[in-house]
Amino acid sequence: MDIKEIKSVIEGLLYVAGDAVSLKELSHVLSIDESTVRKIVNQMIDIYNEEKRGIQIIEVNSSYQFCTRPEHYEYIERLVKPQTRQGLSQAALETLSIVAYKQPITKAQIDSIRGVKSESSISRLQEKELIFEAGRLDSPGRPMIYCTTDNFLKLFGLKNLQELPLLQEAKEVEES
Amino acid sequence: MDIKEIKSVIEGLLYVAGDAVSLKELSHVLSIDESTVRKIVNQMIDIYNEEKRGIQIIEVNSSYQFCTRPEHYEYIERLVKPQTRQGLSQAALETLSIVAYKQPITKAQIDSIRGVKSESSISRLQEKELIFEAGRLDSPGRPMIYCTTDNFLKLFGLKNLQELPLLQEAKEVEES
Amino acid sequence: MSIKFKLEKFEGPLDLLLHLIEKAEVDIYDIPISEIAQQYLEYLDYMQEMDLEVASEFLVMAATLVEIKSKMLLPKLKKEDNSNQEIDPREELVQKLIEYKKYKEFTLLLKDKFAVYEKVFYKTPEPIEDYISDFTSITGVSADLLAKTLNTILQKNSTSSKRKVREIHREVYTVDDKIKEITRLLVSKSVFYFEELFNEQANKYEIIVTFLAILELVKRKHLTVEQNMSFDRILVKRKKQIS
Repeated sequence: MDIKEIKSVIEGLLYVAGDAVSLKELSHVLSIDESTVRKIVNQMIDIYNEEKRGIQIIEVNSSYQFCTRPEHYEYIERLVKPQTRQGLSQAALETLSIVAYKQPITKAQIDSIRGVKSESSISRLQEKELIFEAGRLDSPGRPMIYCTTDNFLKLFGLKNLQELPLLQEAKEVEES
Repeated sequence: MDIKEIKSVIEGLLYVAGDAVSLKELSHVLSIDESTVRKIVNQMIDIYNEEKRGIQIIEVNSSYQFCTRPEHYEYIERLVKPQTRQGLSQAALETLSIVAYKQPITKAQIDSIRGVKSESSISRLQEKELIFEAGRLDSPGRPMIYCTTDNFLKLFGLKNLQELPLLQEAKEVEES
Repeated sequence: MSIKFKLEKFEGPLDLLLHLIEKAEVDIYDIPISEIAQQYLEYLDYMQEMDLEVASEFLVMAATLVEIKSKMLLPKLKKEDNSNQEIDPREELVQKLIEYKKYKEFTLLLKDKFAVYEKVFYKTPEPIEDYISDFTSITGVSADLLAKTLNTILQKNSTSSKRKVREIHREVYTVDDKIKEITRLLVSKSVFYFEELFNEQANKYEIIVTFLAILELVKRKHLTVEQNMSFDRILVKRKKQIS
């Protein structure tokens, strides 16, 4: 298979899957090593962006997925039934950002940072599959610990946790 | 919107829909007249084919839909776990061929042509959305009549019913 | 000094305190505690006036603020390690505020990202099982196979089927046949021109029968016809889903 053919197959695979397809799966299906597949997909991502194609490829934790472009929002919304896209409340967003930056973290630690009980925010975020119970801490009471999901990365346009935006001061520290 | 942008939006729309999108819907969403949209989509069909893209656009009864290329079948099959192959049974195939050519047709008529009861085949074909109940015949007992669906056309690669291959007897009649 | 509060929802006592500190434009490391405590209590009163339920965390913070305020009035305590450094009663609160402020800013950054990616759509994944089974069912199945299958059946059951086949023979046009034909067309097409119903070689008899069939279907309210002017093309439209 030449590279053009490989790209074509990958396009078909991503379309059928709809969901994210891991680099591992792609490599297995194509019988091509992961680093080559990664290179090819990265090329595809660039081409799709350069050509301003109607679909783009996003990467989430070494998985790839098609999605539409934000700038086509109004047209697509006209076609699909108005989605009940309930945004996140301020409380839920606060809780989420604490989990994102401090994971793994217990409920008590979240409560302490926010200064309020975060129980309802936590269950809301779990419902929305943005955080999950990643196990229990090996300490008195064996409290549950929480981490963010791949779905969180996807909805916030992050490839991985290293891509979390840094605060100005944190950036300055890194640069110095 | 320039034509490149329109193509890009159409690509996004077809991707999100997954299903067939009618020319009418596209025209409505884009606020562009149907004949222009048709021209643009036809251009897109050609480009996708020329570039041997991994997805192609097929037209079924003035609706458009993305699908993968048959030549990529083995890869796509490898991506999804091996499924129990459920093709069409001989009985179902027989029933389908009768409905395809003789529609609209009642169950009694199908039974009479096949010489056996076709009830289970009919419900299997309905399940698979290859035929549907198109109404009732205005005759004693008001029997249900069956016709093939757009899905049938799609699966058999036909644009419309006129594209069905001619039957032996029909050919003879035409030739005579 | 009193502050006019607008009805604003604070996510907790820390959120409210930050708001008050920012509003007063004072240094977070040197909070004028009695002033801020005063405003904080005013806000709680205001909440009660508005009949809002005051969460217990707000009350605990109020007590903490009052405690800090009173400690500030007492002689300063030295730190336990005898380093001569004085313990600032505000220190713990300040640390909490700074930590909280950091995550509040993170929240804003995430919110911006979310606003973009919220406008992105994903295809619902294909019901893969259906997809694959349908997919496999067309391998080895083609339109030609349909024709072959039907031919075989017709030959096999020649006695009964031949009669049936003659019944829908096309050489003689009947209104009933035409109605069936049009009904079949209507399933897949909602709008067409009258002349699409027969080919160019159609004889007068067929055209008349077709026209009668159209009239019958109009009567049955299955379709409507439109013509802009005499001798113009006749546009036939499906009236409703045939059911």
